Amino acid sequence: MGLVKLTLKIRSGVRLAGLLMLSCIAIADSGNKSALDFRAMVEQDINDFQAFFKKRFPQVEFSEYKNGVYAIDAASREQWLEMEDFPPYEFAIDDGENLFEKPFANGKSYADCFDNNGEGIRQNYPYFDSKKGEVITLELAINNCREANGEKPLAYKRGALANLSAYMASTSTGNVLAIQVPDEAAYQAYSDGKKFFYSKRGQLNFSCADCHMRVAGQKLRADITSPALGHPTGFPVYRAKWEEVGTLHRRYAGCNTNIRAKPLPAQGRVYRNLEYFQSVMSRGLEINGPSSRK
Amino acid sequence: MKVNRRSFLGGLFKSVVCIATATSLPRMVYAAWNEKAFKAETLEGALKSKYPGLEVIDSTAIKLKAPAIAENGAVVPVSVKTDLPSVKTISLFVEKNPSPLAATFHITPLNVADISIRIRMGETSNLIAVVESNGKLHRVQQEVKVTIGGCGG
Amino acid sequence: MKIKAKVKNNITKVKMLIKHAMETGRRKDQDGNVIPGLYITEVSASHNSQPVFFAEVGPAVSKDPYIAFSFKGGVAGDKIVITWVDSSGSTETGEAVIK
Amino acid sequence: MNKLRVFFIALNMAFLLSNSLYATADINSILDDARISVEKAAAKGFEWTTTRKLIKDAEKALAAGDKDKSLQLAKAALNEAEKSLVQASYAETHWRAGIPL
Repeated sequence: MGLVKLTLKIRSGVRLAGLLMLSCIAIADSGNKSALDFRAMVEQDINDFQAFFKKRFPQVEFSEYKNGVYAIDAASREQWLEMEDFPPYEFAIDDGENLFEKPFANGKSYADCFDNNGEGIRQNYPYFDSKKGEVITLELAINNCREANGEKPLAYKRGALANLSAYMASTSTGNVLAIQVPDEAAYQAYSDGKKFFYSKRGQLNFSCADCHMRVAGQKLRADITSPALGHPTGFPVYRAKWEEVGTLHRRYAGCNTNIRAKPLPAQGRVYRNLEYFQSVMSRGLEINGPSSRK
Repeated sequence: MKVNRRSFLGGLFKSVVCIATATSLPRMVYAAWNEKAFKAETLEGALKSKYPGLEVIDSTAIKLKAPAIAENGAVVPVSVKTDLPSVKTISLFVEKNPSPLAATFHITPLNVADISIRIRMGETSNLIAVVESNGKLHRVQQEVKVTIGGCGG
Repeated sequence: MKIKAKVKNNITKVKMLIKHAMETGRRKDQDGNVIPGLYITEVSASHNSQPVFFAEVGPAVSKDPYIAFSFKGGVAGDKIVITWVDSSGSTETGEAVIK
Repeated sequence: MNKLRVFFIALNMAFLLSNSLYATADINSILDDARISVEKAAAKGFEWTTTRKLIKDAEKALAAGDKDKSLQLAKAALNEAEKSLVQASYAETHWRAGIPL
């Protein structure tokens, strides 16, 4: 309780608090983290991250960031609304629902693996599993469920798994992301994701932040880049380019390929940590997946 | 601008689907698929095959709604609406597609001349809507830019 | 096939989404072989057994086609029946109730 | 005079021959370095999508006897592989510089 109080105090503090934060970062870097430090630093990261976008796009409502580039680009928003009026991913939701309800060979089902029978829980993912010491995404949890019940895991980028994820997201529409960083091991995973997000890579030498923070909203090649705030809320997505539904990690791989960096494995530790960081940054936004993208 | 999808979907009717054979379908009174027009490789050829002998005039009485820059050429939302009298058909052509004719809608007195469809455009091109009304072809056109080589936002 | 039909001011707006690959016959598979064309050619709809819509379409229509049209005279509770035929002769019929 | 000319031609040919022999070994050693570096970059998660293709193209050119082209491609591959390693170590120490806050 005292911790929360202190955190709040720092959040509402003025410049001095900011200076304190800086010294906290310095301490953290020297490997001297305390429980207080990492919680306060995550809070500060979220505030800074969200403030960045508020400053960049002062006219955009915070809640709009769940809509990706359509939050900031009126011309493409109109076409997107036409798509969302009767979106092609409705077939994926139906397929996902059928898959979800079909029992495994052992008689159990997906519902047995999840809280609230798997309904309305998308916003709780990804979370840090302190026992396993790793980030668990919804897609990983689906496959863990399958394997625990003697079923083969599904491929992570498209098809049945993407459709299951789409169905589970569809029952969570409007639920708000509030991903926690519960302990120091979680903070390590979060920090790894953060480091990935800000590291330049690929032949083009771009970081996630270069395209989706620095030049977010500007034309990069033929497209306007989306703001990083809210990236995970709408996934999985039906992309016109894919002509089908795909997962967030498929999109990560595509993004990496665009900057000529060799993609890392879907649901590997690196992309899961990245998803964790991005989801923590998007705290307070509503889940609205699946959704359609260009 | 806010759409609550859950409530929207809640109002959606579950459609019952069954597979029938072509022969058991009630025969429609309309003309069959105009193969020649759909396979024509030029705008002019498609127009002539579709509407032989009809005069084409530019019109301001047709509302063609399409994006100036398509998000993706694979899915371009297009709507056509008109108050012209006695509309018989509405056709959509994409000048630079390999086969320009995209669709023809047959309008009966029961219909409202207001249709929407999502089409493919291979490259930046003129999009042409033609409305057949009172024995004449009324035309409106608009350029739709299709960009390639983006990273998709 | 998914159908949504809604009546307002005596005009019924019908929207449909059809699951279909709409292969143009111009795409190639991974081995470079042309994937044969297979696309919907005709879509028709009836209301109380009365035809209210007919469209001829070609391969320029997007995958999983979306089409919307409107007609006069529908009443909430009435049935709308939609049928499509593709270039191979396959067909599907779906129905929905006007809301 | 004639003898001198023959001597020079012979010397020249010998030089050319040894140069091309040296080039093959050189290309292979550059390619080996490139392969090692690209594996290192991959292990750090910083491999570029373009580097292995350059190595492959260099191998192909070498097999086809086009040593100039092969040497060029091998150098380009090594350059890329080394740059991606520099990128990886720069990210390790300087990633915070990429925070636009």
